[in-house]
Amino acid sequence: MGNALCRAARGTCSAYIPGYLNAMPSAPILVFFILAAVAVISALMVVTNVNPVRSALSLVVTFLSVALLYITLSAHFIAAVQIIVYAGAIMVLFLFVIMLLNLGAPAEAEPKNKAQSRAALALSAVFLTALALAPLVTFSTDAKSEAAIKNLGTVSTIGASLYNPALPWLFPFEATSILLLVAVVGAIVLAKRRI
Amino acid sequence: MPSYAWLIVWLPLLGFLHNAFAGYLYKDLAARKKAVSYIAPGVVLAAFVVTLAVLKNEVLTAADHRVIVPLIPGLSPETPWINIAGFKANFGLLLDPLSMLMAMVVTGIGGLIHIYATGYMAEDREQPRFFTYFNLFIFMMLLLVLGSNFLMMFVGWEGVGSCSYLLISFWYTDENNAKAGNKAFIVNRVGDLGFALGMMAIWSVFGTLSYFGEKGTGVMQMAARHVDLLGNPLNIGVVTLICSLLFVGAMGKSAQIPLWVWLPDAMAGPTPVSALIHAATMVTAGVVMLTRCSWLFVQAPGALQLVGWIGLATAFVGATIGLVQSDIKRVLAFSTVSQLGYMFLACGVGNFTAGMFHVLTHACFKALLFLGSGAVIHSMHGEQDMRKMGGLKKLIPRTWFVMFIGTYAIAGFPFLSGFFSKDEILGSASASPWGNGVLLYGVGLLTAFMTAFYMNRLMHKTFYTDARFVDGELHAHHHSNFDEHEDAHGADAHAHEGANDHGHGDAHGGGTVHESPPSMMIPLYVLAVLSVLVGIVLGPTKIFEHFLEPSVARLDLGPLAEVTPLVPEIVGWVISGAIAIGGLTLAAMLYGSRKQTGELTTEASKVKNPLYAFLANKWCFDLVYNKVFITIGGKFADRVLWKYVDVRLIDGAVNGVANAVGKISGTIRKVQTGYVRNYALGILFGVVALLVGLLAQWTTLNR
Amino acid sequence: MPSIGNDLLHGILPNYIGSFHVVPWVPYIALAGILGFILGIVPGLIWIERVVIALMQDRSGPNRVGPRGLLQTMADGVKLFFKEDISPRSVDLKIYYLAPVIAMIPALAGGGTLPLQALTFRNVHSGALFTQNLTVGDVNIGLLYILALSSLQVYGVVLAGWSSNNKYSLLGGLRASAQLISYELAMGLSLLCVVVMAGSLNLNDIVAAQNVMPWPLKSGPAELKGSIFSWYWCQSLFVPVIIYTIAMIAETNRAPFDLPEAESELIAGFHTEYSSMKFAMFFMGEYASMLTVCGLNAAMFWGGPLPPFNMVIFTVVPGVVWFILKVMLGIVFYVWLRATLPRLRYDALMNLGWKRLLPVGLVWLFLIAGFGLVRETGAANVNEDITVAADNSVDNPTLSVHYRPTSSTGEVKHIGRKALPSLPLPGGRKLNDDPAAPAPGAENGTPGQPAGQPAGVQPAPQPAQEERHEESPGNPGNGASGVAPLPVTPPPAGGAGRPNEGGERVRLAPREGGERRGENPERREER
Amino acid sequence: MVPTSYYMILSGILFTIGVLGVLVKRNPIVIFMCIELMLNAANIAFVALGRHFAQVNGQMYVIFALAVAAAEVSVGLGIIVSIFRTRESINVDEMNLMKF
Repeated sequence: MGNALCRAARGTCSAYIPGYLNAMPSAPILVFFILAAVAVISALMVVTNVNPVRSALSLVVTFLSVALLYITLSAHFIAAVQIIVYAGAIMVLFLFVIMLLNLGAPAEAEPKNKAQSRAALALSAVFLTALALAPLVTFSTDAKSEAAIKNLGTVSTIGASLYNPALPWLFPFEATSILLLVAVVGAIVLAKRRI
Repeated sequence: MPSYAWLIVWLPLLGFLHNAFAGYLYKDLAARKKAVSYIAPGVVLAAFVVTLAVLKNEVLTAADHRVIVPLIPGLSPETPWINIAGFKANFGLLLDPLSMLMAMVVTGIGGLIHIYATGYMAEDREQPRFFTYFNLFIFMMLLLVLGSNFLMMFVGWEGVGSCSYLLISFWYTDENNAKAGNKAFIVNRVGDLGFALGMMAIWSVFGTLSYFGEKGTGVMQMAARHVDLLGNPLNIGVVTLICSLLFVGAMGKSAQIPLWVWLPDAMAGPTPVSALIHAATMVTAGVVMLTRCSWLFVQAPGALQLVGWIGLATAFVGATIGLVQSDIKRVLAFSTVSQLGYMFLACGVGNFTAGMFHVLTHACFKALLFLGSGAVIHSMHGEQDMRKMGGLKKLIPRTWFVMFIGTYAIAGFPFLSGFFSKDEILGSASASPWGNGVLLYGVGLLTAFMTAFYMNRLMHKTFYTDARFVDGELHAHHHSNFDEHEDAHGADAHAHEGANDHGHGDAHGGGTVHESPPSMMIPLYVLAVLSVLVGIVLGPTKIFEHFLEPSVARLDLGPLAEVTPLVPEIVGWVISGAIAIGGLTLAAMLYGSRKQTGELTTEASKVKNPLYAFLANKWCFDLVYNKVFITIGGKFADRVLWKYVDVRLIDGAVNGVANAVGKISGTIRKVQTGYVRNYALGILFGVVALLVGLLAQWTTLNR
Repeated sequence: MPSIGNDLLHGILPNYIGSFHVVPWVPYIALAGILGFILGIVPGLIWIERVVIALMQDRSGPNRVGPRGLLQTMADGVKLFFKEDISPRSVDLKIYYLAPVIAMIPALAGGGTLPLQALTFRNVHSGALFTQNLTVGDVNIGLLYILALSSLQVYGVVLAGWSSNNKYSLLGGLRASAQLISYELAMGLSLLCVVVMAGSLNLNDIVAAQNVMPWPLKSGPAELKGSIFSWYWCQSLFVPVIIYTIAMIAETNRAPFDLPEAESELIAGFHTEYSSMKFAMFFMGEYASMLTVCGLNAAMFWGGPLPPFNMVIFTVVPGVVWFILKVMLGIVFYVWLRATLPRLRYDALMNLGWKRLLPVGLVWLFLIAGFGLVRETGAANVNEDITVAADNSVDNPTLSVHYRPTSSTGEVKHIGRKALPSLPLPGGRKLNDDPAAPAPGAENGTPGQPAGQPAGVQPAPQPAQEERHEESPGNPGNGASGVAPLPVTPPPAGGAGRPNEGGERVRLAPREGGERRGENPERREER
Repeated sequence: MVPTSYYMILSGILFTIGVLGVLVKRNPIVIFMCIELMLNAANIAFVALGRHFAQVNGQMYVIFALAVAAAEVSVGLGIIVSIFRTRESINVDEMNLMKF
C-alpha cells in the first residue's frame, strides 16, 4: 500500500521533489487536474449555494467538466451524450421546474437539524477517506496500452456492442426503452391535473 | 420421409374444435347436427386410416419397431415441452406395437362407436356437445397411449378422466347422472394420486419420465438394465413402491378392487359412452399402462403378485354381482369389471401379452354387447330393466343375432375370440410363477363359468322369455336435458318421418319395438365379425404375440420361472370350452324352464335371501365406503382436523407470529422519523461500515 | 491526401498534391476563419434580412449608409457599442451578465464540425470527390457535437429570463426552454433519418455519402452522380428535411416560432432587460445559431459542398462556395418565412412539436431504417466480425459460414449453413443466401475450389479482407457470369480507367463506403 | 496517460459531495441534483475502469445509468410538482407524514 501511495505521490507532487524536476506532470495530467478541480469546485458550489438556480448552474459546469473528463478517457460518445442528456435535457428540466415553482428566491436560513449535519459531515469524511484509499489499496496501475483503449468510446464500438445479440446488452437496452416509456407516462400522470 | 403420426392425434382434436364451435359455424340446429354427425366419426376413421398407414410405413419398418416422432409437426422429437430445473419432458409420440395396437383399437372401434352414436344420439338436442366430448376423449386417449413419456400419458389420463366425467353426466339435469359423474371423477382422483406419486418416484429414481431415450436413457431401458439414473443397481423395494403406486392409478382407471365402485354407476351415461369409454378403451388404460411399464413390473415381483391377487378378486367379485343384476347395462358393467380383473390377473402372472390380447378381444365383444344393449334400449324406447323385456328375438332379430355372437364370445364359447384370450389367461394363471397356480386357475374357471351363466341369463331375460310389455304402448322415456325437447323433437321427427323409417315420431304416444337404423346396425355387424375372427386369427397363430413382443418385457425369474402348467394346452382348451358351454347351458336350462316370468324366484324371496341381498348390494362396498369415508372420516375431519389442528395449531401459529411482530414493531417503529435524510444517513452509515470492513479485509489479504 | 484512390486525381490536380499532408495548423486557421466568418457575416445577414423583408413588403429598405445601405448594420453596431450599459437593480447580476455569453458561445462553437471543405473538386469522369479538409474538428461524432451544443443554447435564454427578475422575461425564458426541448426531439429524429442512411455521424462522411448515384439508379448518366437528386433531402423522401426545417426555425426562436420574444405579449421576452452590447450579443448569437443550423441543414440534406450536377460548369466552382450559397439560401428562407407567416399560438406550437413532428419523425425513422435494409445504397458496413469463407472439405463442397463472436476469446464457432439463423445484414443481404454459393455451372470444377473458378487454376490464398469486398451485394451472380470472381492479383492500375459494368456497380454501394471511411486518417490507422 | 486511480479518487470526491448534499440540503430539487452528482461520480468510475481493463462494459453501464437518470428525473420532478401543488411548499422538513 505504501508503494502505491508513493507511486501516486510521484504523479502529483513530483514538481516539488528535487531530482524529479524533469518529470514534470505531463499535459494529460495537467488537463486532468484542471478539469477535476473545476468539477470538484462546482460540485461543492452545488451544495453550498442557497439559490437553487445557481446550484443548477454549478451542476451544469460539473457535468461539462465531467464530459471533458470522458474525452480524456477516450469515451467520446459518452461525452457527447453526457452533454446532450445531462446538460441539455435533465438540467434544463431542473431549471424549468425551479422556475415553474418560482423557487428562485434564496431559501431560509440554515437547517435546524444540527446533529444530522454533524453526523453527515463526519460520516462523509470517513467515507471519502475510505473511497480514496480503496483504489490505492486494490489497484494495480498497469492499465492497458493506448492502442487497446483508443477505440473503446467510438460510436461504432458502442453500437456494435450494444446491439450484438452475443453480448448481454441488447436486452437491458430494450428494457430501458420500456423504463423510459413508463417514466414518460408516470410523469404525465403525476403532473397533469386532469387526464 | 416425415412422419405422419401427428395426424393421428391432431385429427380428433380438429374434430373436437369443429364440434365445439359448431354453434358458431352453423346457425341451424339440423345443419349443425348433420355436420357434426359427419365430421365426428370422419376424423376418427381418418385417424384410423392414418394409424394403419403409420403402422405399415413407420413402425413395422423401423428397427426394433420403436420410433419416437414429434407431436407437433416440424419440431424435433427432442424439443422440450417442459424444461425446468433439470426436469424435462418432450412432446413426443412413441410409436411401437403396443401404442399402435391401442391406437388402432381407439380409433377403429372408437370410430365404429362414433358411427353408432350418430344414430343413437340423432334425436338429442345436444348432439354436438356429445360429439365434442367424444372427439376430445379420442384425442386424450390417443395422447395417453401414444405419448412418449409418463407426463404425456398423465395428461391423457386426466383428459380421459375429465371426458368420462363429462359424458357420464351428459344428461346433467338428472341429479343421479351428475352424482354418478362426480363419483367416477372423485374415485379416479384417488387412483390418479397414486399415478402422480408413482411418476414422481420414477423421476427421482430415473431422472426422466421418457419411456425410451437415446443411448438407453429411458426409464424402461434403464429398468431393463437394472440400473437407475446414476448407474447404481436398482433397489427392488423402490421399484416395488413405484409399481404399486402406478398400480393404484391403474386400479382407479380400470375399476379394480377397491376403486371399482364408480364403474357400475358410470352406466348413467349414454350407451355409446359406456361402450367406448367404460368398456373398450379408457378402462383398459390401466392394463395398457402396466404393459407399458412391464419392464418396471418384472423387476418387482411383489407388485406383480399384488396385481394378480387384485385382478383375481375383482374378476370374481364382479362376476358374482353380475349374476343378480336386472339392469341390462349394469350386467354388462359388472362383466366389464370382471373381465378387467382377468386382464390384471394375466399381468399379475407376468403374461402381459395375454392381458393385452384380452384387452383387444374384450374391446370387440364388449363394445358389441354394449352397443347391442344400446340397440335394445333404443328399440325399447329407453327401457333398461330386463324384467320388463323379453321376447325380443322375434321383434328385433338382427339385434338378437349380434347380441348372441357377443354373448358367446364373452362366455368363451370355443373358437370365438373370448375363448382364446381367456384360455390364454387361464393357462398362464395355472402356470403362475408365484406358486398359487391351482388357486388362480380354479377361481378363474369359476369366474368364467359365472360369466357364461350371467351372459346367457341376460340373453334369456331379454330375448327368449315371453314379452313382459305390451308392444305399441311402450313408455317414451327419452333422456334429455330439456323438457321442451319433447315438443321440438316432435315437430322435428315428423318432418323426418318420411326420410327414414326410423319411426320415432310416434314415440310419445307409445312406441312399438323396432329395429335400429342402419347407422347403428352396421357397426354392430362389423363388431360381430371382429368378435368372431379376432381370436382365432390372432391367438392360436401367435401373430399377436409376435406383434407385441417388442413392447413387452418377459418375466424372467431364473429357475423359479420353470413352472409347468397344470394341464397341457389342449386339455386347457377342452376344460375352458366345457366350462363355457356348461355355464351357458345351465342358464339356458334354468331360464328356459321359466319362460313366463324370466325370474328364478319371486321378488319376495329375493329380499329374504341374504346372499342375494349381499350380492345385489355389491358386496356392501358402497356401504363400507360410506361408513368409513363419509361418516367416520367426516367426524375425524370435523373434530380433530378442524377444531384442533386448524383452529389451534395453524391459526394459533399465524396469530402468534402476527402478535409478536406487532409488539416488536411497536417499539422499533420509533426509528421511523419520517425524514428522508435520517434514513439516508442510516444508509450512509451502512455503506461506510461495509466499505471500511472491505478495506480492512483487502489490506489484510494483500499484506 | 488521405486515401483518395489514385484514379480520383486524374485530370484535375497535379499528382504532388496527392502526398500533401494536412499540417497541424490547418484546424486553427479554420477555427479562426469560421469565427471570423460568422462574426463578420452577421452584419451582412442583418442587411440581407432587412433588404429581403423590404423587398417582400414592397418598400425600400436601408439605403442611406453605404451603397444600398450595406453599412447600415455597421452603424447600428457602433451605436449599440457606445450605448450605456444599464443593469436593473433587482437582477441577479452574475447570471445576468453570464447569460448573453452563454447564448453566444454554443452558436459559435457549433460551426466547428461543419464540413467546411475549402477546396472541393469533383472529377467529372469518375465522380470522385477531392477535398482539402478545413473542418476544425473532423471528429466521428460531429453531429452529436452540434446537437450537444445546440442543446446548451437554451441556457442563455433561460438564464437571461430568470436573472432579469421580471415576469415577462421569466415567461419568455420558460417558453424558450420548453420550446427548445420540444423541438430538439423532432430535430434529432429527422437528423437520425439521415444518419441511418449515411451510416456515420461524421458530417464529412455524410456529405461523401451523398456523392453517389440517386437511389433507384444503378447506373446512368454520370452527371447525376452526387447530384441534387442524390442528396438526402430527396433520398430521405422529403419528410425529414421538412421536419428539420421547421424544428431549426423553432430552435433558433425565429418567426413564426418567436414565442420567447413575442413583442406583442412579452415586450421583448427574455431580453427585455438587456441593452447595448449585451443585447447585441444575443442578437449575434441568434444569427450565429441561424448560420449553424443552416449549415447543418446544408450538410445533412443539401449535399454540403457538392455542386447540384456533376457537370463541368458546376464542378469548377469550389465546394465552399456551394456550401456558403446553400447556407445563404437557408437564411433567405428564414427571412421569407418571417415576412410571410404570423406567429403561432403557444399551444399550437406545442401541439405541432409533440403531436405532429415527433410522431411523424418517429415513424419516418422506422421507415427509413427498414427501407435501408431494402435499398442497397445504405452504408454497406458489413459486420467485420462475420467472415464468409469457403469451406474446402471434400465431402461438403458447399460453402459454410463461420460466425465469430465478438468476445475476446477469439473462439470461432463453425455453424453449418442450415443451422444458421438468417441474420439480416446491412444492405439487405441475409447471411444464408451466400453470394458465393456455387452456381449451377460451377459444379464441374474440382471440389475444394471456390465456386466459379475455372478448373485447373490453383486458387491463390486470399486475404480475408479481399474476400469480403468481393462478396459485396452489388456484385451478384459473379459465379454465373463466368468471369473469375476472385482476382488472383490486384487489378492493374490502368484497370480502373475502364470500369466495366459490374465493377462500377460494386463501387457505387459498399466500396465507396470503404473508401469514404478510409478518408479519415484516424480510421485508417486502425486497420 | 492519467492513472486510473486518479479518476477513482475524483469519483469518490464527487460522490461524497453528492452524499453530503443529499444529507444536509432541504430543497428536494437540490437533493435531486446531488443524486445526479452521485450518479455522475459513479459514471466516471465506470468509464475509468472500463478504460483500465480495456473493455466497453464500463461505457455500457454509463449509457444505462443515463437512461435511468433521465427516467428518474422526469418522474421525480413530476412528483415534486404535484407535491408543490397540494402543499404549496416542497421543503423536505415539512414532508414527514410517513412515520409512526
